[in-house]
Order: sequence, then C-alpha cells, then structure tokens
Amino acid sequence: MAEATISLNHYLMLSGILFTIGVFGVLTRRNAIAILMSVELMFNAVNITLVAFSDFVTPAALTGQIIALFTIVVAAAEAAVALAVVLLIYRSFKGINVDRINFMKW
Amino acid sequence: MLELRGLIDAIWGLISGLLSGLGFSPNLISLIGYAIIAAVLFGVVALIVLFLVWWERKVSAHMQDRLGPMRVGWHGVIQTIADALKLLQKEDITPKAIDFPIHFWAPVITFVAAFMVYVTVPFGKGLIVSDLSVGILYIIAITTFTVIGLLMAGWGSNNKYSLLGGFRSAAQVISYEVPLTLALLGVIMIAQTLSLGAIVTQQDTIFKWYVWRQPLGFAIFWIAATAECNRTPFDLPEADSELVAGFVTEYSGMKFAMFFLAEFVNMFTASVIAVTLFFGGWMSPFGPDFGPSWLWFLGKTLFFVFVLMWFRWTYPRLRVDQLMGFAWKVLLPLAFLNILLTGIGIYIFD
Amino acid sequence: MSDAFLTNLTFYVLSFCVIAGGIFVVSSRNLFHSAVFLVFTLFSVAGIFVMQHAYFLAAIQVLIYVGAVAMLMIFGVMLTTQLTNVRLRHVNEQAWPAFAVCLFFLGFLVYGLWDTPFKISQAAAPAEVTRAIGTLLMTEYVLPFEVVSVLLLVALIGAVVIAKKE
Amino acid sequence: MLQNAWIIPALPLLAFVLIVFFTHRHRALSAGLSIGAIVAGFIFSVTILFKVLGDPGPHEFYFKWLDFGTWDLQMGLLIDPLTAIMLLVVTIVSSCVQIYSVGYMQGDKLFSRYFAYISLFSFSMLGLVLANNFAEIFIFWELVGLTSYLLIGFWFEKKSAADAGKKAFITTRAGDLGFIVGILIIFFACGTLNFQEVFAKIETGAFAGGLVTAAAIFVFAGAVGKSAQFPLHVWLPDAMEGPTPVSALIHAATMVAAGVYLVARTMTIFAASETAGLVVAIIGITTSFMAASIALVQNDIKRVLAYSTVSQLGYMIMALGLGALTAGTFHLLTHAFFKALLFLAAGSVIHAVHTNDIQEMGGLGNKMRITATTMFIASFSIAGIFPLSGFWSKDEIVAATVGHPIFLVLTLAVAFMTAFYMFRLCFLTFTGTPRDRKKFDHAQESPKSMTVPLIILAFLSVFAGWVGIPWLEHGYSSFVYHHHPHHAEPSILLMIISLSIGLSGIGLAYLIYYKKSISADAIAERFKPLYTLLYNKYYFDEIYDAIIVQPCYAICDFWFWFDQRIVDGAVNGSATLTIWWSIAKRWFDDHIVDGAVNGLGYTVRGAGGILRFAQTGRLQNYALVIFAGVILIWFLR
Repeated sequence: MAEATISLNHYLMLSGILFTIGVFGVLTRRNAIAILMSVELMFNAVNITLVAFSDFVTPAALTGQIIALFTIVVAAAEAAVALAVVLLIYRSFKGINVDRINFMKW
Repeated sequence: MLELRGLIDAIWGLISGLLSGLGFSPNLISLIGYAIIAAVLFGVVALIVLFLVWWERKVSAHMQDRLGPMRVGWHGVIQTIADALKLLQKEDITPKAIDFPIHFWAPVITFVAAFMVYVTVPFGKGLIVSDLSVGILYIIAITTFTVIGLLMAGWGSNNKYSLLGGFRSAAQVISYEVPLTLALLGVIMIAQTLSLGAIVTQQDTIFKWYVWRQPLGFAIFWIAATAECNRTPFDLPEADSELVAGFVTEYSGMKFAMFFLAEFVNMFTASVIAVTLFFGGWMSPFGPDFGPSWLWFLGKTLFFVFVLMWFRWTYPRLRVDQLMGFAWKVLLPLAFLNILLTGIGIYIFD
Repeated sequence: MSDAFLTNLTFYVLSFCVIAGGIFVVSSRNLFHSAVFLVFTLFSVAGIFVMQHAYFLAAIQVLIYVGAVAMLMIFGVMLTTQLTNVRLRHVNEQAWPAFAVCLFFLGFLVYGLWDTPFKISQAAAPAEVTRAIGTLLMTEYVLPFEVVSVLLLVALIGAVVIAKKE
Repeated sequence: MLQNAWIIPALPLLAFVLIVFFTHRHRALSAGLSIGAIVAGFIFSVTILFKVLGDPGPHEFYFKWLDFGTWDLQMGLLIDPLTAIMLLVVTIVSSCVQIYSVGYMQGDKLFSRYFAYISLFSFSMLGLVLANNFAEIFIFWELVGLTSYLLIGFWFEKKSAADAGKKAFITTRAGDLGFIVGILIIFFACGTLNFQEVFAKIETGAFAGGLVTAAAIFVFAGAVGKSAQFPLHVWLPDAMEGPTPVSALIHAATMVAAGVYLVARTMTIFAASETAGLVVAIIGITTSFMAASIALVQNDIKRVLAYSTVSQLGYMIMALGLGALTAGTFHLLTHAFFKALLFLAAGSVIHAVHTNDIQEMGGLGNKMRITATTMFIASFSIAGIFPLSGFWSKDEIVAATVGHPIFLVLTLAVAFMTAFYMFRLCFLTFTGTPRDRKKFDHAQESPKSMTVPLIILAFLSVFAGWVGIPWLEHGYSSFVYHHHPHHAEPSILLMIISLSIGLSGIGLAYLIYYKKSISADAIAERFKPLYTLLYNKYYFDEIYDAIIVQPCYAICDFWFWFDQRIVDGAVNGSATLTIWWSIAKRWFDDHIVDGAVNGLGYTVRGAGGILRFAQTGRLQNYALVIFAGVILIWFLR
C-alpha cells in the first residue's frame, strides 16, 4: 500500500466531518442541551485540527497542543455557564426547547 | 531473587518462538501478546478481587467477634468462587420499564473502566504493561468513567431509588475527585514526573517515601480515595437503609456481580495509588533488591485495603450535606494549602 | 500486514467511532442516549489525540470532557427532562435546508482538503511533551494561562449565580 | 544579611497593614503585633550593628524603581555606621515608647488605630534612615510628616489638637518646599540622586561652587522644617497636643532628629561649602539660644520639654554646621534616650495628675518614686553632669566650638539655661508642697508597662554616652565620622568649665525653686519686659499670623469679591445672550429640522413594518442564515 500512512489531510477531513455534524446539530436540534452537545462536537473538531497541525507542521513548538488545551478549558467554562443558563431557562419556561423561546421576534 | 520478570520473559520467548514457527507475522504475534497480557492482567486482578471479597467478609466477621464463612474450603477461602458461580447461574432479571441499552452497558463500562487502570500500574520490578508518560493523569482520567457507569445505571433503571443513588454517587465522586487530584499534585510537583514507574524508582528507601514529604497530601488523598470508592463512611450512594441499594437496586445476576467486583477493584486501585505514590510502590523499604519486589507491592497494597475495611467496620455513615460540605469546604482548601506549602518547600529546598 | 496497516486500521476504526458517535449525538431522540454517545465520541477523539502523539492532551480530554463536561451534560439532561413518554419532534422545521447547507459545506471542505499539500515538518517533537507543555505554559503562554484561569473563576462564580434559586 | 535589612522597616509596615485590615477590633493583638514587629526590628538592628562594626562599608543595595532610560530612580539601602546607629536608636526608643503606650493609651477608644499609626511611623522612620538616595529619603521624609500629622491630631475631636496637626504639617511643608528645590538642584547638577554618586561628584569637583551652596541651603531648609529650627520652630511646641508617648517618640527622639540625620547624611555637601556650613551653624545656635530662653519661663511641662528639644536640636545642627559630624550625631544618640525618657516620665506625671501645668504639681517625688528618679537621672544627663551620657556628648559639642568664640560663649550660655530650666521643672514637679491638693491625692505611680520603659531608658541615659568617652581607643568617634576619624583631644579644662556651668545652673534652680531663698516672682517682676517676651515665645506665632496668615486672608477676600462680581457677571451676561440665541434656534429646530427628521422617521418605520418579519426570534434561523452566508461569501470569493 503506497499511500498507506495517514496524512494531515486525513485528520483535517475527519475534523471537517465532525465539525459539520456539530453544525448540523446546532442548526436543527430543538433541545438546548442537545445544542450544547453539538457545540462540544464542534470544539472537538477544532481541537483535532489544532493537534493535527501541531503534530505535522510544528512538532517542536507544540503551539497547537497548547491552544487545544486552552480550548478545552474554555469549553469547560462554557459548558458550566451554558448549563446554568439552561437550568434558568428550564425554570422560567418549564421547558428547554429553544424554538419556544422566541419572544424576541417582531 | 524471585523476580517474576525473568519468568515472564522466558515464557513469552517460548510462546513467540512457537507462534513465529507457525508462520505468524510479527504484528500478529504482538497483537496476540497484547491479548495475552490483557487476559493475564484480568486474571490476576480478578483473583485478587476474589480474595478481597473473602477477606472483607472474614475481617468484618472477626471485628464483630464472629467467624464469617467457614464451610467452603479452609476457613471458607473458596466461598467467593461459589458465590460467583451462583451469581452466574442466577436469572438475569431485566425490568420492563428500563432503558435497555443504558441499563445493559452501565455495569460493563464500570467494570471495564475499573480494570483499564491496571495498564500502567507497576506491580513489581519490570512488571508494568506500559509505563505511560502521563501515568497518574491516565489513572485519574479513566476512573472518571466509573461515574458515567453509575449515572447510566441510575438513569437506565428508571427507578427513583436508583436515580437518587446515581445522583448522589456522581455528585460525591466528582466532588472528591477534585481534592484527590490536587492532593496527588504535591507528589507530582516533587517527583517532576507523571510516570508511575519513575515515581516508584525515586523512592528506593523508606526515607525517600513521599509520605514523609507529603503527609497532608496523603491524608487528603486517602480520605478522598475512600469517598471515591464509595466506602464507609462515604457509602451514601448505596446506603441500604435509605435508598434500598442505590443504583444497583434493579440489577441482579452477573450484572450485579460486575458492579460488586468493580467496587472491589476500585478499592484495590485506591490502595495501589497510595502505595505507589506515597509508600515506595514495589521498592522494599530497606533499599533496592531486598526481597521480591512484587511481594512488597502486594503486601503494602493489601495493608491499605485492610485499612479501608477497617474504616468500613469502624465508622458510621455521614449525612449527604456533611459529605459535600466536607469535600468543598475542608478538603479542597487543605489541598490548595498543601500545594502552596509544597511549592514553598520546593522553592526553599531545591 | 505491516506497521502502517495497524496505524491505518486504528485511524479508520477511531474515525468511524468519532463520526458514528457524532451522528448519533445529533440524531438520537433520547437525550440521555445522546449524552452517552457524546462520551463515546469524546473518548474516541482522545484516541485520535493519542495517534497524534498528544498523550497529555488525550488524558486531559478524557479528564475534562468525559469527566466534567459530559457529566454536566448528563446532569443537565437529568435535571431538565420531564419523564414523559410523549414523542416529540426532536429537530426543528429547518432540518432539511440545514442539511443541504451542511452537505454543501462538507462537499466544499472535502474538495478543498482532498489534495492540498501542507508544509510537513520533519522536526522531532520534544522528548518529554508533558514537561515541555508545562514549561511553555509557565513561560511563553503565561499570560493566556492566567487569563484562562481568571475566565474559569468568572465562569464558576457566574454559573453559581445564574443557577442559584432566587 | 545586610541586604535583608529591608525587613526592619517592612515588619512595622506589615504590622500596620495587619492592624488596619484584620486586628483593629482586637486591642491586645494590635498592640502585640506592633510591639512584636519593632522588637524584632531592634534585634535585627543589633545584628546589623555588629556586622557594620566588623566592616563599616558603606554597603549599598538597590534596585531600579523607575527606569527612564538615561537615568533612573532607585529604591535601596545604604548601610554605614551612621545608619546602623540610627537604626538602633529608632528601634530602641520606638520599642520603649510602644511598650509604654500600652499603659498610657489603655482605655482610649482608638487604641488599635494608635498602634497602627505608630507602626506606620516606625516603618517610615526606618525607611528614611535606610534610604540610599534623595528621592527615596524624600518619600519617607513626607511619610514621617504624614504620620506626625496623624498622631499630633490623634485626638482630633479636640480643636487645638486638630489645629496643631495642621500647623505642624503646613509649617514643615514650607521647609520641604526648600528640600525639594534642593533635590532638583542636585539632580540638575549631578544627573543622579544616589547619595554615593552625588558625593563622588563633589569629591571630584564636578559639582562645586555656588550651586553646592544653594543645594546645601535648600536641603537644609527641609531640615529646618523637620527639626523645628528657627524660623520654622513654631510647630513643635504646639505638637505637644498629641499623646505624650508620641511626643517622646516623634517630637523628641526620632522624627525631629531626621533633620539632623539629613544634614549628617549629606555632610559632604555641607562640607563642600563654607557659606552653607556657616548658615547651618548660625541657625543652629540661634535656635538653641532662643528656645532655651523661652523654656526658662514656660509652665506647661510638655512645652518646656518641647523647647528643650528645639534647643538641643539646635545644638546638633550647630555642631554639624561647624563640621563636627561625630559630635552632632553623638548628641543625637544620647539626646534620643534622655529626651524620650524625659517625655515618658512627664507623660507618667500627666497620667497621674491629669494636668500639664507644673504650677499645679509639686511634691510628687514621694508618690512616684520611679518616675521621679528616672526624671532626675535624665535631667542630670541633659544638664551634662559627669559621668552621664549627656556630659560626654555635650562636651564633644563644646569642644567643636573651640576656635569660634561667639559660638563657644552662646553654647555655654545655653548649657547653663538648660540645666536651670530642667531643674526648675524637676523641683516644681517633684519637690516642695503640693500646690493642688486634690490632684496630688489622686496621683499614684504608673503601671509596670510604663515604668519598665522608663527604667530601660534611664539605664541608657546613664550609659549610652560611655561609648563616646574621648579616652576610648575605639569609641564612637572612630566609628561615625566624616572623611577621617575625628579624635578631639580630651580637654580636661573644657570639661571642668562645662561641668561647672551645668552645676551652677542646677544650683540656681535649687536656690530659687527648692530652698526658695530667691523669689522667682521677684525676678520676673524685675525683668518684666524680658519675662513677657519670653513667656510669649518672642511673639513668633503672632508675627507669623500678622505677616503670613492675615495677608493670605486678605488676598482670599479680594479674590472672593473678584469671583462674585467680575467672573460671575461675565458668566451671567453670556448666559443671557445664550438664552436669546436659543429661542431663535428653537423655532428653526421645531419647524425645519424636525420636519426633515420626522419625514425620515416615517419612511424608516414603513420599511421596518415590512422587514421586521425577518426577525423570527429563533436563534437557529439566524445561525443558519449566518452559516449559509459565510459559506456563500467563501464560495464567491
């Protein structure tokens, strides 16, 4: 098998597919927590990209890994705050379907 | 002196020679090797756990001035095996209202996660499957799967006692994981490595045991580890008297056995971490190569398992509000203090 | 049978796990199942990290995502789901347009990535990656590190304040 | 070791912070913190003294505080024998005073605040002593001024105390203006503020001539203000409104000595200019003589001591002006101890009888034995009686004036007056019959926490001067000196003269106030104009009021009038004009501008009514559009 080894493009493709799945989830799911999960998928897709570039392009500098580390931390903070918001929405609207929360319309 | 590494190498040499003689490719042989290692590891840990179950029963019995199992084998040594066989044979009752896949996979995940830890545990000189460079972190990370298993069990059973038990257990395990990790950080700061193998070799005499330099860290770790294992006085998730049996209410037969075994594996794991990080692991206290290393490891670990059992039969259970308050208001600040003191110590002495 | 074959096999298996897990996360009707698949996906991503020699990051991924973020999600699911067996639509009415747009986006992405050459460096990674990351965090990236720590504190307090009952 | 000397001032600062933020509700803890910090500082100072005895240095440690490229401001330590001695003096006196304060301030509702201030003062004073450059010394200089202000006005609900605080602050500020001008001159001339570098420039002659004289005199102006020298001495007697321990610490032993210390520290500058030296000496002796004469007739026990302080500071300044650094700083050392003791003993008396007026005291010696004994020891010391501390240091100063006949005569006159007024004070307070029976009956000896510091200081008042006995081979003079050790030949004749002058002063006081064989009133009657002049302190306060304060008020009145009439008139006039102009503009606004704006508004509202339906209120709609838009833009790029 000539092109046997996994190249950077493979990882980027994987990342792209995962990102697209995440985007689809964000755009279509009605449940707020499902949307948050989809956002986490997008974060992970980005992390794969970062680490892939770090591994293939700048293996000595580790920049990608460190940024990915920061992404993980920020994602954790985001998840905490977002879930707090979701809980608040749940208490105020007796439900967390985002298409019910549409009173900011015309 | 009786080091097992040589024996293992010899046996593996025999097997690999045989396999390559049969025309297997090196890759396949190494795959088969991994499989054998996994099987042996599983067997060893399972054996230890069987022993622990029996031991716990004996210890508790003697603490209460009873005899415990006496009939099956010498002093009831093979009682556990008999019990396990009984559980295997029992009907696996699956309630109708459960969320089947979740209910089914919960014990499996718990059980597998409990065993995955042993990949990077140094059992003796050279007896380590893979000395990961991020060893401690790996163990901490893998143990979090236990929580997933518990929550799945609690949710999947579709039963209020199970759900409450799952909730309590998850909250407890997550809360105590924070001080536990921070307590281990002290050792990591001093050792300058995350690899368990390296940490063990740094403690080659009794005087270099990290417990002397990290007494507070060890105390925090040990309390948190007791809570992590859901052992008394922190056994609220299964508090029989309040929640029937918590998240295992709806489980029976082999699935129940998996939870049960996983609990004992976790107990053993906690002792292993304590011994490895704070008490020199397989290193003998009197300098290197004093007696077989795996025996030292086993002896130290079993001592700590015994301490856990001792706790269980000595202390009453905490209330749920005391439990969380203790983790966040006492252990966590103490763990931070420990890190601060360690930092100052390193700054001053190194 | 070669070493490369094993690597490829691992990659494709892991990729399959990631993608299948992801699809289940966004398509499962049962939120709890979504959450469990999220855990599965995130764990597989940790495997991808291991393949990319980012062992520390893999451990952190498991610790933070599986141990904390996914756990939060599960808690969120448990705290907000009313236990009714009414089957509701789990996607909104723009599902098909969104699907089209996403498909287009994916196609575009695949087209773009198929043959693009990158500057692959052959430089060796630091011997002790974990130590190198630690050193970098305390030297070159100390400012982002501090900022992130402040952010975490703010998020912690913010989450408590927001979620607290009046 | 020596580079860690910064800990000495840091400890009181820490105590200050802790008291202010944490322990201010807890009296014992506050006092303990404060005393603990300064006693620790004292122990550290002793070790530093021994280090410096081994290697006099000067040792300098500093870091760049503000780096301006070509030059920088430093923060640092300069440790030489003078610093070591000053550290010791400050920490000893401060320790004694703080221990004393525990008893003296007991029952005051601002007890903790008092200790916080005292700690802040100790920090500032120690920092001042350790400073290695003009900028740093000026910062601490102002800090001690601030704490002095806070402590004088400590009982701020009393108007006189608040006023005295302000007076002290403003008067010293006049001197500080000179000081900062001096610093600027030095910086202009040398391009640096570091003491060592400035001195080096002077030694090499790079900084010389009139500029040095100007710099020296301006710097000296700061010392004049802080050390209460003529003509800025008026604040110190009023500063006695503060608690007595504060008077002992700040206005007798340490802060007022800061001026002397400043001159001693920058001795090289003064030595470089004869004119400046002469000015310093003249101001010193003038102050000394004037203050001593005022002290002769005052009746307030603390004011007598205050004028005595001014007078003794004048002594030191004069000695420094005459180039006798050893004599000046040696007197600073001994004076710190016996003057702190005098104040603390006076405080003990005031504590007992609740009055400051010596005419209402008398006969207290039997009731307050420790206080009386220590006060007499201090008085003998200040009068220069052999072999107490004061004798040796005063003798050094007298020896320094040999060769300047006018100075010599005036110095001896001051010595006579000093002995006289000190013993007038002691006899009126402790001997004879009680003149106010009620207060006498009420009086009793002060508690242990007050008497123990008195005993410690009495011990020092007797023995501290022995380090400077002129026959000593390696005494004080071979430790603290300018350029080269100054070994004044011990002159027995001079010693006998100064001793006999001191004794005759005591004798006169004994005759008038103990034996009553000469009537004090008769003398006062005889020299009525002189007595009135002295009693009213040469009318300094009144003169300053007439030539500075009243003109200030007059100027203020004028500008108030100007503001009311001229400025306000202009403002009002322009306002009226503006109103007319506004009315005109309003019409324009209502009809022309609003018309245009409303027309636009109607158009926008119409368009919005149609377009608003794009706002579905659903986040995911927006997100889809955004995402699709981004892809589109990327695609069309």
